[in-house]
Amino acid sequence: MNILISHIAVPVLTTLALMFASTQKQVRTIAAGGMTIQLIQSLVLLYLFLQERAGGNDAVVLFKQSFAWYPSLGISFDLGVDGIAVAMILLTSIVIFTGIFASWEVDKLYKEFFISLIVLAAGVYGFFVSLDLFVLFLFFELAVIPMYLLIGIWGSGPKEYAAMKLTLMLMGGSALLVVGILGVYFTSDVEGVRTFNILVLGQHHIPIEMQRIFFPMLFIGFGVIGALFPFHTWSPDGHSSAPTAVSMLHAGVLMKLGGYGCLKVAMFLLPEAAQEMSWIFLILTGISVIYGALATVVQTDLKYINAYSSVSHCGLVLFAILMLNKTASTGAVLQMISHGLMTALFFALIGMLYSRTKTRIITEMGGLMKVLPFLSVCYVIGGLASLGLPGLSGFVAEMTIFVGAFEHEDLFHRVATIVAVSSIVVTAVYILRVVGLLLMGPVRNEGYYNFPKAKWFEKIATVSLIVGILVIGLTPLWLSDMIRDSLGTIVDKLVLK
Amino acid sequence: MVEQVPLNHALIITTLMFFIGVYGFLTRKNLITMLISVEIMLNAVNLNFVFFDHYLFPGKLEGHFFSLFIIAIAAAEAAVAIAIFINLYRNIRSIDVEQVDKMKY
Amino acid sequence: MSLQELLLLRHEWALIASVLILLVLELNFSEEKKSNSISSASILFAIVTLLGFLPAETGSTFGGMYVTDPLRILMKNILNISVLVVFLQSGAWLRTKNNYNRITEFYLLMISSVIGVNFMISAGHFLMFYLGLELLTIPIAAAASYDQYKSKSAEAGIKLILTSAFSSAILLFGLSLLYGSTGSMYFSEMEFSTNSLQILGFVFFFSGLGFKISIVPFHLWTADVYEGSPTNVTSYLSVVSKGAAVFVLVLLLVNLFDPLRQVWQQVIYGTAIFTMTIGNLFAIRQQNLKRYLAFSSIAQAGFILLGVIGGSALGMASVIYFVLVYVFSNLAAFGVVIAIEQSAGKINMKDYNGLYKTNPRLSLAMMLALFSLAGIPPLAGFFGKFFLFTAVAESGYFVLLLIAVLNAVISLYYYLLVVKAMFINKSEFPVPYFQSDYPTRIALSGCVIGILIIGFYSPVFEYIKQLCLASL
Amino acid sequence: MEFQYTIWIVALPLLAFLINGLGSGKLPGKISGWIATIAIGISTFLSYQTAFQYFSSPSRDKIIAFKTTWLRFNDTLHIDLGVLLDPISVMMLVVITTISLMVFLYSQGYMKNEKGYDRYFAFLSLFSFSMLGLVVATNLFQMYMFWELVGVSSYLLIGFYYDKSSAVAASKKAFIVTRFADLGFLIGILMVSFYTGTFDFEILTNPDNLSFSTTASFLGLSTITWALLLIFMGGAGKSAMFPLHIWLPDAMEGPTPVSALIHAATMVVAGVFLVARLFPLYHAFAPTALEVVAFVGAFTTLFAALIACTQYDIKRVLAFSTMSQIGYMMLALGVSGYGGEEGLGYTASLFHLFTHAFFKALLFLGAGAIIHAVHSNDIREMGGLRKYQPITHLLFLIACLAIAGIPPFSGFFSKDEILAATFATHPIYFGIAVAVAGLTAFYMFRLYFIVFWGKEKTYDHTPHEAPTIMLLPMIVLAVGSVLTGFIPFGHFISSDGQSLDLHINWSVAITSVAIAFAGIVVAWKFYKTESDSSDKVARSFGSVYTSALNKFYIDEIYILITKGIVFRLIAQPLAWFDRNIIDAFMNLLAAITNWISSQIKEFQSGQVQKYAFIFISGVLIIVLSFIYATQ
Repeated sequence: MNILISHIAVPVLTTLALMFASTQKQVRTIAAGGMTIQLIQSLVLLYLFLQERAGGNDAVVLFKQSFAWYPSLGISFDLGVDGIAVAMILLTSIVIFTGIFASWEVDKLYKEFFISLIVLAAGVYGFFVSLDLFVLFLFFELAVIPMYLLIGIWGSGPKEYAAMKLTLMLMGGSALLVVGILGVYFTSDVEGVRTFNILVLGQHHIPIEMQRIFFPMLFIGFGVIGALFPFHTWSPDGHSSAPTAVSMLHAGVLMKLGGYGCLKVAMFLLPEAAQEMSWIFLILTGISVIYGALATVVQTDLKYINAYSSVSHCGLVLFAILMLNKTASTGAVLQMISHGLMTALFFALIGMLYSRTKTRIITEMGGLMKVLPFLSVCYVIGGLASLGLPGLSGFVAEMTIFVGAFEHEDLFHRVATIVAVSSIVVTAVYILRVVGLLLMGPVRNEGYYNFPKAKWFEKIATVSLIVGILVIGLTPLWLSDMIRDSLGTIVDKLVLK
Repeated sequence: MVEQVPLNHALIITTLMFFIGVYGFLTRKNLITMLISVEIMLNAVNLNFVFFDHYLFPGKLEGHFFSLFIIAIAAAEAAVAIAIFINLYRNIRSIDVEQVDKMKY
Repeated sequence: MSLQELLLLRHEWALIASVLILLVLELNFSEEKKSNSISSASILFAIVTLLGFLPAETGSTFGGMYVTDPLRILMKNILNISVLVVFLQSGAWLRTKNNYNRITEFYLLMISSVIGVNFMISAGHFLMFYLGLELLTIPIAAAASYDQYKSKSAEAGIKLILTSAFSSAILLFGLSLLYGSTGSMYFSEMEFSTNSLQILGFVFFFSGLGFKISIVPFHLWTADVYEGSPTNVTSYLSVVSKGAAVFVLVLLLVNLFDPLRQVWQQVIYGTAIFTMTIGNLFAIRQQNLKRYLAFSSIAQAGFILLGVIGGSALGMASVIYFVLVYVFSNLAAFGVVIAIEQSAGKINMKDYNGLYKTNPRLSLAMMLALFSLAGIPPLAGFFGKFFLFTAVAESGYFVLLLIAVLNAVISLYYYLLVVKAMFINKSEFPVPYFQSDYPTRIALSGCVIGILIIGFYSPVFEYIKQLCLASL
Repeated sequence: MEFQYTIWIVALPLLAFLINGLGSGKLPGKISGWIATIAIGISTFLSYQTAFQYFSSPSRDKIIAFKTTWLRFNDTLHIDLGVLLDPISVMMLVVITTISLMVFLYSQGYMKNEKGYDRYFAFLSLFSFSMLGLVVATNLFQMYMFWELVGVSSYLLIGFYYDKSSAVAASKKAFIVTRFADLGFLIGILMVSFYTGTFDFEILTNPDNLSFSTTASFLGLSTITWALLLIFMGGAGKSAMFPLHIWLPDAMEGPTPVSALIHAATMVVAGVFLVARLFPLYHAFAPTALEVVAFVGAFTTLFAALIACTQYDIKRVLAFSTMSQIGYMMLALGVSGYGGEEGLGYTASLFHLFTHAFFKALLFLGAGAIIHAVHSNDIREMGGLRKYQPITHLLFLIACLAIAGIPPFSGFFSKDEILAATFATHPIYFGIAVAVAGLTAFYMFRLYFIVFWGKEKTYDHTPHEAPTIMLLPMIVLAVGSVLTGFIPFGHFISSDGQSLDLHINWSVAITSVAIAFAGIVVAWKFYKTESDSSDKVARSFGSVYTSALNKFYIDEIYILITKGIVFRLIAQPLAWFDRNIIDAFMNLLAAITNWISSQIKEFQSGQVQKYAFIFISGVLIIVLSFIYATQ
């Protein structure tokens, strides 16, 4: 069986298995088992992919598989992955794997919880492996909808409001996507029966005035879930209300669907418009970067802090994509991955701390380093990664973006880059603020001393994420090369006239 | 031998009738009278069909038949309607249309 | 007139036969056995439905007054299935004391209305069409006021009968004008040459039909009638009569009124926007689930118009496909509402709070139905909506498309409200656990299965599309 | 390539870091200290070996001992990790390893009873690793990477006592200020790489194969000038040049050995090293930038020296003197030319860096020994310590003499070269330098007299001499402070790689020494015995004195900018804006929808006749619209 199909099959089967599970123990075991298999096969996929590439197979996408579905509409279930997709799939597997362990102690409706969680993951996998716009969109919405239940049922705080807001805003985005996709479908000069296949569409041309209409729709449509300013406001509320694993998965993976879609759909299918309009969105994303960072500085709720910093980091992703060159785009993908790991780590840790301190307000905590050394050290590592310490993933991604963005001939773009670069200082400020208030300083109250130490599943979750961060941070070459090679087909269409 | 009335006049009549019926339907408060207004509208239509047959398509009978069917069905409709009116009267002791507004918004 | 020609009317014959058989049976049931007619009716209708699927030859009879072809047969079958589901769901309600003595009447009314539906769909002449329309309407008006002792039911009946009489009068006026301008009522013979008289006639005719589909501004009866009528009748109204009207609309517009394309495209463009928007805006604030579903069905009608507007094969196919999907989704939703109304007598949204705790299966069915109505993958509704959007995009109305998708988002909001009530909200007095009778459960599970698989099983759509291509 | 082994100089401390870091808390006893010390010890040996090997060969070319591509940006730009050997990097290797080794040894005594002993040595090894990696960097970006690592390890070590809020604040301050400077560094790198298409030092430091448009681009300076200025900004941040110096005094919250290693001898001179590394570039393309360097250096050296005279915290005095001395180095670099005698400043600056490392480290270790004895940083609580700590006293005196520039101690030689370098070309700078020489002597001996002579204070327990493990390294450093001056530095390091003999410029030397003696005498008069004469003088200076005592209020200005403007006037309004404008807008949409839906509910009035009316009017409207359209 094609490994890509099995990437969708395993989650589905796991879900089915979960339906027949009864006790919490069984549910956990099945979920963990399934996702472990998933992680392993993602690693296998990576290995196979690198093998193929090493073997000189330089097809645009590998492991292609195609099943006709709605032939009269040119809808077919096309699968295939390039380096970017492989990287994102691996990221997803790691995050969902750790997410399962991070939500090990969910006891309310645990069965439904894991089912929805894994359905969500299935949607994400489908999104990354599909080459057909219709299928891609199908999986996109499939990934978004479970969020509502996950936040609404298992969330905290103003969960119903947050869940509704998040769902509606994301669906508003996907509404634009429908228009954009159909627009591309009907205006592309494909002879005979039309097709939704991205690669085929990519070889055909769309009249520029049509591109001008549909590019913003596609870009904003994906941008909403990529937390593009000013459509990012679902993110703080959503993340702060969501249960740990969901925040992890959502900030870690779902927000990346935005960048991925912008790159591989919007930019790839509508290159001329992308060139024309990049400057508008460049300004918007530039704003997100700085604005998100500055807004983070004054937050006091850990999850809000992380949510706003995510706005800043994901803004950087879109920012880099809009630079329309290989290096920056490589950086963008790297940033997606690195931010995915970091933010997942953060949310996991926040959940673990919250389960002990019962508060997320940093000013009400302090000196956790003394009482929870393990978790605190993990937090510090995450923080250092997020402020771009060499040797951790953040540095690699950001530097690639900055260097790439600065390659741009146009002065405006370079100035914008300098503005974006300055965010690293602000990042340092808010990270150190949190570390200082939360972990360091005197122990806040005596009760802290009888906190339970980190449990085994917590350790699995955090350590596996940190390993990911370190691997990328220490040996980035293979990854960045893999991504670079895959970007060729996209970026070559974007070469500036 | 009286000279024939031109079609336009006939049509004006029917149209007037039709909208008189509409007016009645919109204004009369008694359900029965409303029903009667509908009948007026239908009769306007009948006249239309007949006139068209007579003036434009002499020898064609479609119009005539159509009007016959309309009359028949109108009767059936009236029957059911009356039945329902009675049912309503049982319940609210009134057949004033303005009281038939328990369900709104 | 040979026997073959008569056999063309197979659906209608079967229905008429079932009516007669039912009458005969009813005579033989003793007082305490009245409820047998429930099962017998259901079985009879199941047979009718199956008969519909047997291969049949096509053609026209009554000198072209009656036409039948694979597409029309498909439409009839779709509607038969939905009627069967309605019947299966109505057992519990009919067994209640008030209705016990009049069980058979219900079925008679329903089936005769279905006969009307069939004739209307197969009409080749406006007289046949009109007969079918009235035959469809009048019995339903009676059925709407079936609950003798409920003033609301009577009110619903009155509103339905009066407004439908009014609308059919207007429709007829339009027809008379069309007759005057074309000189025939045979679809095959009518020739159009967009003169103002014909436009006038068309608009009147369209409004009469739009009344059935409950297109804004001809929709106002919908909510009240849906709320007042017995819920089973409501589901029939929302699915069968609406579906039939939609089918006829598509057939007539694409074939008969093709010369007036310019006209009706503009009309539909405007009304579609209003229908979707108004329906959603009203649905947002409904507490009574029947009203809520009424407005949602109005909004859905608006979406259906999107498919009509293109007037292409794809458009027709998407419309028919969507109706098929809509049948399952809506009947599932109504099925749950009926079940709960029968067991707990509650139809308000807040009564559904915490339903998942007590009745998980029902809640899941409801959630799937609503998500399908909202067009969430991987449920059938998603495919239905997407194809409608494809159709409208095909004809290049991207602005209309944009408005439509935004409306889809609004609709998602109120569909989620019910999901929220069932899954998230807490309630100290949730609907207690209950088990509805077998037919209901069969019907519900059937609908749910339909919702789940239709989308993935693409041949359905492909088949419909071929038929549409053939019919052009 | 016979220099392969140099990779181990860098790798060993990393190894130690990993062992101690992962094993933190699990390692038995004090073993972690020894692991770290042995690792650095081997590194030290290796770097001496390297130095001997490198300098014994006549050529002063750059040697790539090791190089691997770490990350590829595009076809031309890529980050390599490698070891680059050239005079200055080898010299730095020697300095860093030596001082590190001494400090590691010292720390074993100093930190004996501290919690987190493992952590301490882990961080310390991390620092040594980063610092070594920094100096052997083969390209700008590798340098930047290790630059950041150095910053972090400094952050971790300053915040070593993380449950002390002052330490936390100080570490935060240090990191953020340097981070801000690094921003400039990074942008500078981006600009340079954009125009040269490379990060490689081999190419960058060879001006012949580069060419820039030196036409003014922005504010009348050429792009390359801006780039180099920004890079210098990074250097200034690390080296605590005015106005980016504010973190250094607070950094003294860290354990004293850390201050000795990081904030006196090695990390803080990274800025000097950076400028020296890119010196050819500066000299060839951006003379203006060099002038800035010189000016900043001159200003800082005077500024810091003035403040140093007024401080009472022993470590802060030393911190400010460090700033002042680094100012010297920058000044020398700034005024230096390229090649031959012109390049005297270059050599002098690095020479001073070299010697300064020894005596300043010694001073700090000495201070550490004192603090260890009296458990206070405030010199007003010290006095007459010479009879309790005779050895420390002696060593401290040597260090003071060295820094004051009294022959034959090392400070004399290096400082003399710097003065000579300024003397010829920049009289004003020369004046400042000489004045500072006097001030230096004054405040050092002020410290010395107050602490070791002065009146005895009441100590809660009698101060004791430091243990051998602490004295040993100090003695070694003292020897260094005495002898390093005699090294023929010019033969090894010069701007153009040609050997250059330094000869003492007597006229300069005599003035400086005289001034120094003057300073010492004044200090002796004021502070040898407790007297209020000093206060009188201080008062006579009035506002100048108080403002110097308050470090010229620079910190307050910073607080105003960060807290007052950035935080309160930008960040908070932004957050508010996000919640109450943007977010509110999204909610507003929902609200509007609901409002409309409540407004139009009257259409559904329940009145059949109204329905019919709307029905018929709808029909008529459509009809009319068509009639209107056809007209």
